[in-house]
Amino acid sequence: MNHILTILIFFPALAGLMGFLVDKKSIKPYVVSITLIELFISLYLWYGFNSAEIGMQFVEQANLIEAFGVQYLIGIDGISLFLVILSTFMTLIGVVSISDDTEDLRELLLTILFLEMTMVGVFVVLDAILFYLFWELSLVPMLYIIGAWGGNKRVYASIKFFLYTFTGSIIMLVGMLYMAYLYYQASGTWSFSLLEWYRLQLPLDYQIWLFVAFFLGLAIKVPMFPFHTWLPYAHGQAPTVGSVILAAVLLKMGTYGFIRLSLPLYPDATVYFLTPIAILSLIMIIYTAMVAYAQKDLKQLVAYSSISHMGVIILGIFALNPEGITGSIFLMISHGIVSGALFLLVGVIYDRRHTKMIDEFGGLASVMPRYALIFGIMAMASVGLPLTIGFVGEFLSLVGFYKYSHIMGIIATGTVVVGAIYMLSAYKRTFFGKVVNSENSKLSDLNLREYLTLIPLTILVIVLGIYPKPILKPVDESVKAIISLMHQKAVTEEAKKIIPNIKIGEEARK
Amino acid sequence: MIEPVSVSFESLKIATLMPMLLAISGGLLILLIDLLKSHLDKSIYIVLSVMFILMDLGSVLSLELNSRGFFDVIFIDGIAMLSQIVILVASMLFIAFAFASNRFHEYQYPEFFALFLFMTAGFQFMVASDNLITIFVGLETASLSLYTMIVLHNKDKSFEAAIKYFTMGAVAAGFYAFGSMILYGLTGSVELYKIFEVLEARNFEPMILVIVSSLFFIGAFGFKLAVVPFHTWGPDVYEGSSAALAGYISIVPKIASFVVVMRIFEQLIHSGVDWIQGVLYAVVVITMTMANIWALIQNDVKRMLAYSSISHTGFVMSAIMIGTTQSNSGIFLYWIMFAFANLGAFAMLWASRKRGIRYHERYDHPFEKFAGMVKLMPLGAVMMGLFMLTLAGIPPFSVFWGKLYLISSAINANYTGLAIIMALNSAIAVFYYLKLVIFMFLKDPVSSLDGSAYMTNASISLKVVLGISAFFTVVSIFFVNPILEMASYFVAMSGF
Amino acid sequence: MNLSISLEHYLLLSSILFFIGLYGVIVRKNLLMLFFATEIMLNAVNIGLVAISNYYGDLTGQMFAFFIIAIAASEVAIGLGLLVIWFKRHNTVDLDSLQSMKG
Amino acid sequence: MNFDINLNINISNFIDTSTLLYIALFSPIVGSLIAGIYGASPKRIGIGIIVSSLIFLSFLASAGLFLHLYFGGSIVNVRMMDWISAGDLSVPFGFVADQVSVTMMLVVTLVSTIVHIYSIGYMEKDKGFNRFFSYLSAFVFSMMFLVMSDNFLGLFIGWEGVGLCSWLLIGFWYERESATWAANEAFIMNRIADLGMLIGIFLIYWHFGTLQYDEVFAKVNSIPVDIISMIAIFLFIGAMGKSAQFPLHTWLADAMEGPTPVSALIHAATMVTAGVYLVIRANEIFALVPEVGYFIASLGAFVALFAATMALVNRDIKRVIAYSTLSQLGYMFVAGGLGAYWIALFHLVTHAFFKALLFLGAGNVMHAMEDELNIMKMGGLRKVMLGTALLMLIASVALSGIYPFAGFFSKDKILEVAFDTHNYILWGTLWLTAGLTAFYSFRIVMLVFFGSARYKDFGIHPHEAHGFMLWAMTPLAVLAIVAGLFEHQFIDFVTKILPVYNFSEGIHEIIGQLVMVTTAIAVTGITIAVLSNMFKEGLFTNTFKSNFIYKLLDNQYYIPKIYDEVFSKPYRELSELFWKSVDLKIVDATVDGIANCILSTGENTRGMQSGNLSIMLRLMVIGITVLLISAILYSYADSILTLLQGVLN
Repeated sequence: MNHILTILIFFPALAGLMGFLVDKKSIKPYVVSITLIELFISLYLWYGFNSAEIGMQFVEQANLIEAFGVQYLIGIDGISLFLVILSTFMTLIGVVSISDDTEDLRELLLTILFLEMTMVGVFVVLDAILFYLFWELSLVPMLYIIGAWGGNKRVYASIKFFLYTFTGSIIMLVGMLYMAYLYYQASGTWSFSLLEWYRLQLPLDYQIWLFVAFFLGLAIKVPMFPFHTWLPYAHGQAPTVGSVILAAVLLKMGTYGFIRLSLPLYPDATVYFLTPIAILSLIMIIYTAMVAYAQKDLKQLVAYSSISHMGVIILGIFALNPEGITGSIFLMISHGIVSGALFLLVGVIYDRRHTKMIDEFGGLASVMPRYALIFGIMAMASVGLPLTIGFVGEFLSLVGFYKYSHIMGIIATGTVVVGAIYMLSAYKRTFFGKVVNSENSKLSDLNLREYLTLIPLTILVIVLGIYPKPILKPVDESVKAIISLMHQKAVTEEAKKIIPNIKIGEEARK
Repeated sequence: MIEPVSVSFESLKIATLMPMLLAISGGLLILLIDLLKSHLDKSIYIVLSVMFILMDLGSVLSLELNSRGFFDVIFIDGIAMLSQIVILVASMLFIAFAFASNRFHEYQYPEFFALFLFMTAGFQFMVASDNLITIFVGLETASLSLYTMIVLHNKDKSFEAAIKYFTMGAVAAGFYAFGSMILYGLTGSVELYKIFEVLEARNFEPMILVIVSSLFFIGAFGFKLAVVPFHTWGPDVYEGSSAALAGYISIVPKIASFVVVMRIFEQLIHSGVDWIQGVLYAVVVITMTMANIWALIQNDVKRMLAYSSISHTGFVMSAIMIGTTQSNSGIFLYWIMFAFANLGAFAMLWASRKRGIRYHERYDHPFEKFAGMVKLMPLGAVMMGLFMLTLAGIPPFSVFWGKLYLISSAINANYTGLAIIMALNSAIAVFYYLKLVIFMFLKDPVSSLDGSAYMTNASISLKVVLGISAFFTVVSIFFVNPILEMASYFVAMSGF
Repeated sequence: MNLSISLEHYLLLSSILFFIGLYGVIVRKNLLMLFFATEIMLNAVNIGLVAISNYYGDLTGQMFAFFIIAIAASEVAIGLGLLVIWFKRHNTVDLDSLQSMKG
Repeated sequence: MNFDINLNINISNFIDTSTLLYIALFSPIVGSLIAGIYGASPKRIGIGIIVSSLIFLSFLASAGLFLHLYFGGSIVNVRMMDWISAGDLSVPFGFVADQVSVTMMLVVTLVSTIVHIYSIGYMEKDKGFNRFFSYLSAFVFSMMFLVMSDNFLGLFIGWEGVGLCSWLLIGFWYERESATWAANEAFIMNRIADLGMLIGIFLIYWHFGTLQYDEVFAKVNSIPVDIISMIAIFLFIGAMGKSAQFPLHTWLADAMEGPTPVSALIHAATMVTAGVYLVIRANEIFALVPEVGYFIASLGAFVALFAATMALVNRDIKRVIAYSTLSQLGYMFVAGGLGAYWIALFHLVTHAFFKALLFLGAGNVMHAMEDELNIMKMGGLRKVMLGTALLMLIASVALSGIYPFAGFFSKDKILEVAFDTHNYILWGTLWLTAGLTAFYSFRIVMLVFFGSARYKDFGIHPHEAHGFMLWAMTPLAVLAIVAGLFEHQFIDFVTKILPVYNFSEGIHEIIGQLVMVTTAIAVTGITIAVLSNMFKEGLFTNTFKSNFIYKLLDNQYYIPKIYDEVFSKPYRELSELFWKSVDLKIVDATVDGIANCILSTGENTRGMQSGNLSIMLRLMVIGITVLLISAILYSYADSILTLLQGVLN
């Protein structure tokens, strides 16, 4: 399997093209099976992955634009591996969650297949231009999904989503080109290969400007405060499957970008901007959590809550130590699963009542006990209760960041409080109390399709909460590699001081 | 008593003239046939023109590089070669549009095709010479035939468009003549290479005159390329002329003018007269930005495309301003990439041309016309959407690579500010291209008619053209490298 | 008293004429007059060219002038053609009559 | 007196101790899952029985471990599997059964077994019967996890787990607004404390590089003391949440919304004592920083008095007991703070017995009174429910600390310690509190069981609880009486790992007087309570009710109101503000503003394309002219400048 990654990227797209030949009625089974196969391929990837080995694996290389140094360079390490699996898995879940009576079912499903290609692509490419390529391409299907199957303000929401992210990332493109130019200056050859770029040691002032350029692109995607306002609209308007994929995977592209691009390329600038970014993330954590508490729309609430969690992820990344970064990556995965599940759950009552307003509900616990149970588990996972998946990542990120600053660490840990406040009050208002609204009194509990989507997620939430090791170990290895790279590359004293000097591979065993 | 000058035929190197001669004789032949037997079907003319253009192309390819000929007025250097190839290929694709299912009478006139061939010849003269006179003659030949072809569309708007275009063209011609007069006065020559020899020897003194002449050239070619504020004819002409012709106008005349501008300004930019560079910088930025902003507020797809192509022109002008080998080869890369996408877009408009149905009291192609197209005609909508995304510069579609390369060349020449402006402009541009996508995919149809209305005019050949452009835009990533290598080879050959 | 007409005078004349033409272009509302103005511009250039070529003593300038005359002629042909059609349809040659396209 | 057991059993001969440990830990969760499967289905009595027996099994296992250790067995420490490992951090699921934890296990499992059996009767009419048992044993599991873990993060798991279960159980009757509100209050307040706990854990990790108890305590002397004190403070903040110390105490009283067995198990015997357990467990850390210890002790003493005063006037039987719990926790913290860890643990154990008993008795009364809680509506109930009356009397006596009941031994020790360490203020406070305690516990007894049968006016027909419920309570009663007599065995047992508290020499002479004084005030309190209830309307005449202090106490020092005004409301309003004003009106508006500004630029300059030919031409000419001017300026810039200077000068 030398070309497994290529297959992994392009199989969904090809299947999507084929999909136009498949009859409308049988399209859903078709797409489900495709995504299932894709999931299995990615799991096979995991099986074939050697976590002891340092550096990229399953690498494939081919020249695309020789004259300009653009090449088809793909490969994975422990970090991208699990994000790939997350994408394939959540896509499957999302596809299953779509009900058969959706209008234009075929278009929706095939669009999702194309989206899957771009998502997998972003996580496996190691060439800056290709990264940008998939990154931008992923906007198009999402635009269609939000705009065509969304709510009343769907067009506004989709445009905002597209333009905002596009503007950010095109600045990032300029940054990439400048980086390539610097590399050309240094080495005399054109190359956009990240692995090549990693070897480039830049003076601080260059790093600062490039970091800012990349930051704009990534921060808008994450989204970081104050660039977050597109997200509530996008989530508020998107159909359930759209929200699931958006929250579970697309947002992770931004944080992944930080780990893959900003940190190893600009270690000194990273340290230079550490405090401002930390402050932004603290605002994200506390402020957005409070905004979430004020929401009347359950879906908006989940949307804001995921911004708040992304804040913790960013903090973990900028802790710049293995605990923090590994934790943040695990938190990406857990947040993907949990927020995905929460959006699915919101979708469940939306399908039944066609409203997401919290005040419309109340007392659902007695009407839909199983639904209430699963929602409760997910809520607790999102609050970060130990032995659920949510705790591990959150704890590691916070413990990692706490090393950097005592006060900010305490504020950041405030997430366990504010998170509990909005989640529990929302849960209380939705599920507890007497059934006041007569429409709610005869709601049916979960049906088979919803079980099929929610049960696997619930199991994961518990299992990975109790035994996260299989994921943590490979991730940790790769993270250590990145950090030691950063330490070697750093030019300023401060950076050398803050970024720990970690032994990896042979040295570590010695 | 002057002794007779004897010119040996070999020294003429008539071969260098052959391409244009072929085109012209083709035009004459068509007129002749019409004279002998009128009311023939258009198909014969179409086939004939295609044949002649093919021969033309063949003879161009057979020329050897950096050869002068015909009293040295013809100069075949790399960019001449390259641009002629682009011009001819584009023209051939354009002719295919003539095979429209509906009978549009402009295609019934044999003159149309004759003029078309003359125009092609004119553009070839423009690019294949560094003699101010020859350039002028070529330019006017092409323009005059173009005006006439617009008029042949024979609608009130097309007359208006033609008159506007013509009048401004006349003024521009005046500018060109005046500018070249000053150069001639300064150097006593009309051959660009001699002119610059003299000027460099004199190290561009008296500077004021050099500047004045170059600003008149800016005026003249600013009109041709439609850069702000000489752009005003653009939208009206696009609206007035048939979609097919509009598509042609947006591609071929511009590449020809780019070549000439490159010839004239290349040395001037590096002459150390930084006024020129400054002015060009301003012009480029204004053109890009304002055209984008005006495109945002258009209600008609064709007008929107007009403004968009103006903004694209500004984008490419920046490459001339930068004036490195990378940027100059970037021009060709960009324009080839842009040509296919734009051709496709206009082809879609052309295909959707239908008599009798008016969607809007004024416009032929208001956005509403395409509302909900995906429901009525999925494939067409997908194609149009594809072209729009391409023009917007979404990777991996063709125009993106052009943008990439030009922005990169700006950065490499330390124009980082310009690079950022370019980037932001392409972000603004996304909005109006998306507008059409949104109308097609996210809105519900307004008109009760079925999908066939969008393809009423689509003939086999048109569909072929569409297919070609769509295919090219999608897989362009594989063509970038060869095109780039070819372009930079030719450009380097001609020393730009 | 001896006044000799030097190159400068010719060039001055040609420039003045050119700008007169330019002025005409901006003020004239009548299409016909507009065409005349453009003709003036071109011919102004001709004067300059001829004078210069005489000054340098090579024929290129005059050749250029001839080409310009030819082009001017063909322009007139087309221009008048357009003007006639327009007049037939709207029986006016006023510039303000053609503003159906704007925005 | 002093029993001497000289038969020596070696448990490990019969069964592998780690197996015992696993049984003790996991049988409750098994029960919880079994009950959980039937969670939504109607009541099955079988569920109750199965679950209770599983808890009992866990009790037996704990007892086995206890015996193993008691007869000199080695400490059982198992490492089940890795949990979190990243960077240098590596936390396993590890469990330890040493003297301290095994004591806690014993108490927890014993009380919970009793409460489970009791609940079978108590919850018989509730439709959530199965769900209740599922939650209850889930709680037991978390509590066991908390006490058995061998590292701080494992403790935190249990810590959060009991928090979750208490949330579920307080809000068990989720249709009651008050219940769910109380549940959320409890959870969130605990979360605030957990924040401190987490910070403490972070500090420990970054300074010790590990979270295992033994490794941390081994290194504890090599760490600068200021760090240690920070750690101690943050850990204690965590403890304050769980043990509802001031100012995080309000949730405990509200938590009485839950079913009474829950109050007995969670909010009296086990969970609330977790904070004390933490202090005892981390005694190596706290011992190093006496200042912090003193602070803890003072806070404890304050809370003891503070809670007792509120208990004096309250009319809700359960709330009174809740406040008394609070006050007793204060006692424990005094002991812990003053470094008498084994005494703290001792009081924890005895208190668990009689307080659970008290609550269960209150449960019976509630049932009898059809969920009426107001003691003013009761009275004379001894006639109908003698058993309960007897049990509650025993519990109250124990609580008041009358010899030879359990309370006497533990509470007296704490007073002696306070006196011995010359913290006379603390001693005084506790001494006074002892009196108050005696008073309010007997006030309840009197108002409920004696005096005129006021309930008749409200048409209530009380009845005694099921027999088996009373029998289930008897072990507690027995323990409440005799537990104190095992003091010496207890000391020998726990001081194997806990530091021994050595009384100074001088204390032994006056110890007799001290006991006298304490007993005296207790008795006084009782007598006042008894006498005052001989009168018609009790001690608190209407005139008295109208005075300020009474109001103050009756409104719990207005603290809940203050919290609502100072924290809850502002938080809600601030959130609204952030959303409506900041997020929508500023952040988002800016983004749209940029886009709109671009668009409007287009609209405003649209006129340029007027379509009028002569304007087009003019634009062209203007363009050229501008270029010309700029050219001239550029070429003659210097000369122009000189000219201007000429003009200016």
